[in-house]
Amino acid sequence: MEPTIIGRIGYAFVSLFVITNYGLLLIGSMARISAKVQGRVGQPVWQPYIDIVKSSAKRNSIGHGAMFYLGPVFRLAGGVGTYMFIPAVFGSVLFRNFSDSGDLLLVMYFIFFGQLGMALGAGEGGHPYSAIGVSRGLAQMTAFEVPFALSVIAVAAQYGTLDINAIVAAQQGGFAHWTLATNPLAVIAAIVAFLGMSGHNPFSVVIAPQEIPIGPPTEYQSNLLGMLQTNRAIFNGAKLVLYMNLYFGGATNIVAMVIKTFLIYFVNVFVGQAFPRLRTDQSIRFFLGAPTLVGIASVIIAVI
Amino acid sequence: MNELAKELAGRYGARGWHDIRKDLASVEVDAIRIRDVMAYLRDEAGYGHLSFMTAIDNIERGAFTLSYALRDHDARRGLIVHADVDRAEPTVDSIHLLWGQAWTYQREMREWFGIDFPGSPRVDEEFVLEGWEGPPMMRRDFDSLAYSDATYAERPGRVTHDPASHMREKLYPEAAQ
Amino acid sequence: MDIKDFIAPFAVWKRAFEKPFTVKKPIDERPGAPRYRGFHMNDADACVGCGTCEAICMNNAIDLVPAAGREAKDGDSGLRPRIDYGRCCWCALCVDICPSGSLSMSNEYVWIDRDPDVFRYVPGVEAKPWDGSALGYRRAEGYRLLDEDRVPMPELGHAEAVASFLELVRGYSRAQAEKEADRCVSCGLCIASCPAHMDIPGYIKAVRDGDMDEGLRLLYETNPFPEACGRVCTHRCEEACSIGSGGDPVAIRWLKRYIADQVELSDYAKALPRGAAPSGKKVAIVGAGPGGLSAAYYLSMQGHAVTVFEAEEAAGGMLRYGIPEYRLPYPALDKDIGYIESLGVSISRGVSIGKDIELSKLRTDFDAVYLSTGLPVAYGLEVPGEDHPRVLDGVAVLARATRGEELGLGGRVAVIGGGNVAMDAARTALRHGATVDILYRRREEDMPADADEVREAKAEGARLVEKAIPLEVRDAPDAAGEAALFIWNEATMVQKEPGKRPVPEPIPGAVREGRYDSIIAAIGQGPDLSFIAESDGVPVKRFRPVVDSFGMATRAAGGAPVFAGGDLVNDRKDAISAIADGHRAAIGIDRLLYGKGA
Amino acid sequence: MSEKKTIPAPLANEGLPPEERGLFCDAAPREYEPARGAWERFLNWARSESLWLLGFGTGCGAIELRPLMTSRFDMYRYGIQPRPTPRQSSVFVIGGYASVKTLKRIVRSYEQMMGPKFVLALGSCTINGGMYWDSYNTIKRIDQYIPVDVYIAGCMPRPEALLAGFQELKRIIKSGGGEGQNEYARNFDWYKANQKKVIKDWNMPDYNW
Amino acid sequence: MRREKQRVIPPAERATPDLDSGKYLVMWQGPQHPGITGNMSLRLVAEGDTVVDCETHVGYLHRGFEKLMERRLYMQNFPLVCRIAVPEPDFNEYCYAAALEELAGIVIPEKAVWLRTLSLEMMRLASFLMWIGGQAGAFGHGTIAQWSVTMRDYVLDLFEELTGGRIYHMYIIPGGVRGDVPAGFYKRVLETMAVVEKNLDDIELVMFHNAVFKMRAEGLGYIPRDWVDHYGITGPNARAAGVARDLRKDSGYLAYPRLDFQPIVGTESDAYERARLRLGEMYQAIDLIRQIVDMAPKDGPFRERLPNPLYWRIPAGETYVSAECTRGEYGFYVVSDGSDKPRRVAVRGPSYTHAVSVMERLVRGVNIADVAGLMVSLHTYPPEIER
Repeated sequence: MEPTIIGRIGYAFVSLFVITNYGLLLIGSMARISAKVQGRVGQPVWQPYIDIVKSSAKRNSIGHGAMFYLGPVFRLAGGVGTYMFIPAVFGSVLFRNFSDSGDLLLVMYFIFFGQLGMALGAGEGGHPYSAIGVSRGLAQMTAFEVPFALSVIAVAAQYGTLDINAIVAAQQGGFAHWTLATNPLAVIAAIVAFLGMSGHNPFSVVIAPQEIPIGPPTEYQSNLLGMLQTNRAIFNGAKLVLYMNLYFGGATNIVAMVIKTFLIYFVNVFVGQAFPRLRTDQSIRFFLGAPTLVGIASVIIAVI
Repeated sequence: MNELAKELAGRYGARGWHDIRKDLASVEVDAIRIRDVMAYLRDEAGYGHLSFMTAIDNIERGAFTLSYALRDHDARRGLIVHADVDRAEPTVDSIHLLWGQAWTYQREMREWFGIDFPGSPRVDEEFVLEGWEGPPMMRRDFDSLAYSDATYAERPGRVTHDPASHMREKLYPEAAQ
Repeated sequence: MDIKDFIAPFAVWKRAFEKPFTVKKPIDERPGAPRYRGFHMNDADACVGCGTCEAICMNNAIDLVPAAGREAKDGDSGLRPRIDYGRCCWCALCVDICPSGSLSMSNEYVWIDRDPDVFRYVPGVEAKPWDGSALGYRRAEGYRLLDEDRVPMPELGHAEAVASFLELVRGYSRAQAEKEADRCVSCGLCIASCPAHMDIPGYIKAVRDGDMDEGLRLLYETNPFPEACGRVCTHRCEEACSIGSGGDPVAIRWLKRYIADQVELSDYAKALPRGAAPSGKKVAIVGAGPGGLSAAYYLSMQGHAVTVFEAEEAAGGMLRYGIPEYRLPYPALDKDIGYIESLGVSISRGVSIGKDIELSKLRTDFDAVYLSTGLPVAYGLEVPGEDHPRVLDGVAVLARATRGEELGLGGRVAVIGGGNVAMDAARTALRHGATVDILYRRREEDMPADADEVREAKAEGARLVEKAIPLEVRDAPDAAGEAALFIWNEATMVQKEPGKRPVPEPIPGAVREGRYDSIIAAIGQGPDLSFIAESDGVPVKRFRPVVDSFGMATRAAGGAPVFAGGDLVNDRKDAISAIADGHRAAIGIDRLLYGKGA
Repeated sequence: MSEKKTIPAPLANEGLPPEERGLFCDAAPREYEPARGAWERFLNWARSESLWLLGFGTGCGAIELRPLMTSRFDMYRYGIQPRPTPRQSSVFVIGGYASVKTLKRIVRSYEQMMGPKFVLALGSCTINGGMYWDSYNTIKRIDQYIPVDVYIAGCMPRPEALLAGFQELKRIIKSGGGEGQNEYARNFDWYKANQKKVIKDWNMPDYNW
Repeated sequence: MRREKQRVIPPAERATPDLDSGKYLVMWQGPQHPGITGNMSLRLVAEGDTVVDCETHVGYLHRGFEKLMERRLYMQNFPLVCRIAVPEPDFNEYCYAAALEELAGIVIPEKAVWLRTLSLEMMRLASFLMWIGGQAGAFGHGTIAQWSVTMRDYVLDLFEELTGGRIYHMYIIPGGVRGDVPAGFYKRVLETMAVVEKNLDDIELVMFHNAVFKMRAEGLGYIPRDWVDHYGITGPNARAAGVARDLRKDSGYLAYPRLDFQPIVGTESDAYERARLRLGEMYQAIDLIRQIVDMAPKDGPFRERLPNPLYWRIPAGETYVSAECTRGEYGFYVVSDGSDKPRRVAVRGPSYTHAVSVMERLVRGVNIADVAGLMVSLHTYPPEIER
């Protein structure tokens, strides 16, 4: 039975709520895992919640013009938008979101939209650290988008569609049907790009505390920061769900979704704890090197 | 070693060679020849390393004594070169072209003692202080405590008693006159 | 770069499977190390409030403040250090230097407060949670910033000493004196205990600085007998010395002597201040002992004409006649007296008051009179047979020795008493070849004599008989009055009242006796007030003139005011007290003469 | 804190050259009324459990922050973490003595922080000058220049003492006592007068606040 | 294989960029900045991502030690000096004490010599451990810092046990040391050394065999050999450039002549080489500590008696005593006029030249993101610059 549009909006809110919380807990638990590697106990898993409440409960805040305020809004819109057009759980009415109304291109647009919006807003902050962070972020984004885009093209070509639901549907029926199995090169290119996308080491120079603190969000504080933190959870969740759908056969229930996304995210941490970070020019050179070649190869494989 | 003492005396009128310990000596030259002496020591005598430079305020005789500490790493010995400058009008030749870090020391001495080194890069810029309005603070006649008391608020409530006078007050007040 | 550079970094994950480094409950689980320099503790009873901690503290973190329930007393200023944790840097130099060793540190390190004004406290007085902590910084064994050992004073060996009347104590050399002076921390606790309140830290500093003229000047500010006091002073100051609270006290007396010894009498005038212009007033002083001459010195410094009347043929009083030569050689005493005389003080020797001249006459002839006659009359033994011809008076024996008369003590001598006179008499007898027993009714530690004196007397061969209560003196059989039997009862010490010193109680039946050629009674002296007539208006109570804080006994009509001081008046009965009395009286007399009140 | 009285100051940025005035805000900070009841208690709980401290090592005290933020003492587990920018930080740890030059940056960073903000002062030097009591270049009492919530005795306080200090700070925040921001706003003129008494070169190489 | 070096800007006169041209971005790194060591700041002028000009600004930690020392008694200065370089206070204590002992003609007991050496070597190890965390952190590898600071803390535990202090030990007092080793101390030293060594092996594997670290550090901050004398560069920075100078060997102070070690020398003279060399010195320090534990006399006095510290006067004279700290030549120049307070004390910290002259030269042409890593690779402590 197809729910009404009101019902779908309601479901979308529930879905958004779930992914937000999941995203926050994911961040919290990854922080704990990182802590373990560093030989310590680490923060409570629910620490991100407290941080958001704290940030939002700041009594004053400071602005630098309208665009400054719009930055986080755009970013949040990017995060929510990305998520809204991806099915979180394949076949679930509740977690279907509006995935049938948009396709992969729209999702990719939202991914960039958020980052660009943020860049515009942060640039307004007037702080040179923000400006430098923004330039690094955009440069690095341009670079990792190349293998990512190639990989997406490969997937689209392989399944002959841009509809995410259709892509997921095509991967059903066991591991052998996953893109991971059918086009591993595309997955490799995408995962490497994902490292850059999620800003973990070695591609974290954008928000690196040592190499100019802390990049774009330097001037963001109070409720704006709370908004950014919330968005981080949603955006992470959205990207993970997207990856799961494109490469790892999607999920038919919430448990599978949690396990798969957790593992995908863990790749970040796994690599991140082992390496320092690269400079922007180095990471650009890196993304445009091997990952791009792999991406091209994956496209070729898909087309053939 | 006395070779060098003689050489320095002959060439630059250096005097007062004094062996502080077996690997450290000091010698005195005229401030006006300091650059030549340093160049000689660096290029001819093997003292290639400038450890530090500083000044001593000999207010009693109206002079700043500059100390240049050099080291000959190969011979494993050090030399401190002294030069007196007039305290009223302290100006010394800069040696920033001889050693790459000398200008910092000169900037420091300019700020701390008020000794000028014409031509030294950024010598008139503030070094460690900011907005300092007092006299050069390493001069002996600058009283740090008095300045601090006058400038920075102290937590009130401190009072102390001298044991001897406290006991006089308590035990034999009649001797107070 | 090779493949290892991509693989090896993942070795970080090894750590994820090991135990975390994290301490679970850091605050509870990690007390400071046993040596940790945490918050201060102070044993307030051992502390003497000398303020050396304050002096060494480069942070100016320590104040000395009056502590509740602690009064200033001899050797304790009653102050305790208060530490400002807005200053402290936990270097523990205060602990390292603390003369009494009372300061220490706990290993506690957590003190948090909203209010910045609370971080000050008096350790050991204001209770803190870490009080009594067994762990924390203590200065290491063998590590102390101050030297606890006194520079040893060169002395004659005992065998050598007992063979002559040479001065025993040879005096410090310059190096020794400076080293000893270096032990002083200039706390000034000693000043209060000195009857004359001499500026002890001041003159010790002069020794350190090698400035003898300054030292002498400081000595003469309060004491015109530095040579004598530098040798025989009862040095109450050393008992109060803060260094003594954790080691040997500074040898204040020897340093005083050192200063005086270094300056020739002919150079005194250069070092010392000149007297005031003549005032035209005349003052009579009775008794040329230390008290009388001290008054004479300070009065003459004020420009008054002073005449001193002395019954003996030489000035110096008990310093000359009561103290043997080996302790205070006559040239040293003569130096002190000589300087006072050089200021124009006239001493009429051989003039006895009451006999040769009446007090009332002095009151008419002079503008003020100062009585400093001391205690010339020896107390008897007050036992049957005390009049026995072989029972001698200790002070008289010493005086005869001074005059160079034959003592005729015989080979076996008993000295009864435990004071300095007893020790001096015993040691004089030893020097005349006698075997000496010292009998005292209490224990050695109860003896009023200086511990050094007792120790030396014993070292020189005197036998000490403690807890001996005299019972009787009898003629010795077959001695024809040339020897006597001294009979005493052994005693035991009984604590009669708590807090008081125990008293000797005779043990029934434990009666002992000894045969002696001489029995020297040295159990104290009393005054001779026979020269004071009713009409002089000098109030006398319990055999003492009653005086005010300036030593004034009367300003009754019919003559000049009369002052009194020294052993005649005070309880302490030593030279330095007499000197202090003389000085005080000089001030009083001066004020009176100038009408400055008083 | 009753000793503080308001000294009227004509203009906050007096003494700045006109071309530089634009770099600085001349609006005085204002007081903010806390929310009421359980809601404020909840917010205070969140504030106390998420203490982000400004990564500004102003003095020696910074040395003990390193162990605190690394694995042995692991302050993250108490909800404390360093933040590189004052905008996002809520706790300022004054690491001991402050030279005049640093004080200027301290004041500025403090003003850049968003309220409610808290200050932890370490060691003797912040209380009464410490061992630099006679130095010509260090202030003696940090509370003359910015409001302080908690003092920790020591030189330097150990990481454990710092943790205890953070616990005390949490207690204070939870009890609604962490109102340093309002304190600063209320006595703004007094603080400014004190700051300007010692900071003679009032310009700062920075951006805005 | 020689690595590609960062281009060294010729020592021509510093060309001040035309800031009004709009081509450049001026920004401050520090003092409130995690990418700066300690409390100091760099004023960077960047063109794009590249720094074209830099001025170091110091003085944020200036407390006027040299002035304060002239106001204090010789012994009172003893707690003061260690505050000059916070992460490595013992070298101040040693240099100050040694200078006074030399001026006053005091010879310290054998045991004190060894305990001082032990304390200095432990300090070197602790300081390096702190540094390596900073170096990894400056390139974003926080894990290393999380480990190494804890290792440093274990060494500090030893200090706490020996001296009673964690950070400021105030142990090397003029005349000797302040206390003997506690019972069982040497055993715990060896245990801790084993733990630290094991962790260092992990760090070596993870940090130095790391593609990203190599990419960042290799070629960064190349110091040509002829700069060493020109700028007075000392310590690992000089040794990495191939100049085998180590005061522990050259001056042979304390017990070093009796210990078996050789200065570690590098060739490449870039950030990676310096880091590698310092890692080697950490292993060397562990080795030296083991030797010291083995050879130190177990009995005997640990301190020479000094005169009363309240009046201690030192004969007029001057001396300069230096020691090899983790960063290079650390020295105290003490001038006495015969009174109870020093006439002048000047402190020579290696960072004085490393963080100012050398840094300003090296940072030109470097990517902004590398400034922090470069700064840390010079291993600088601002407080010893401004005192």
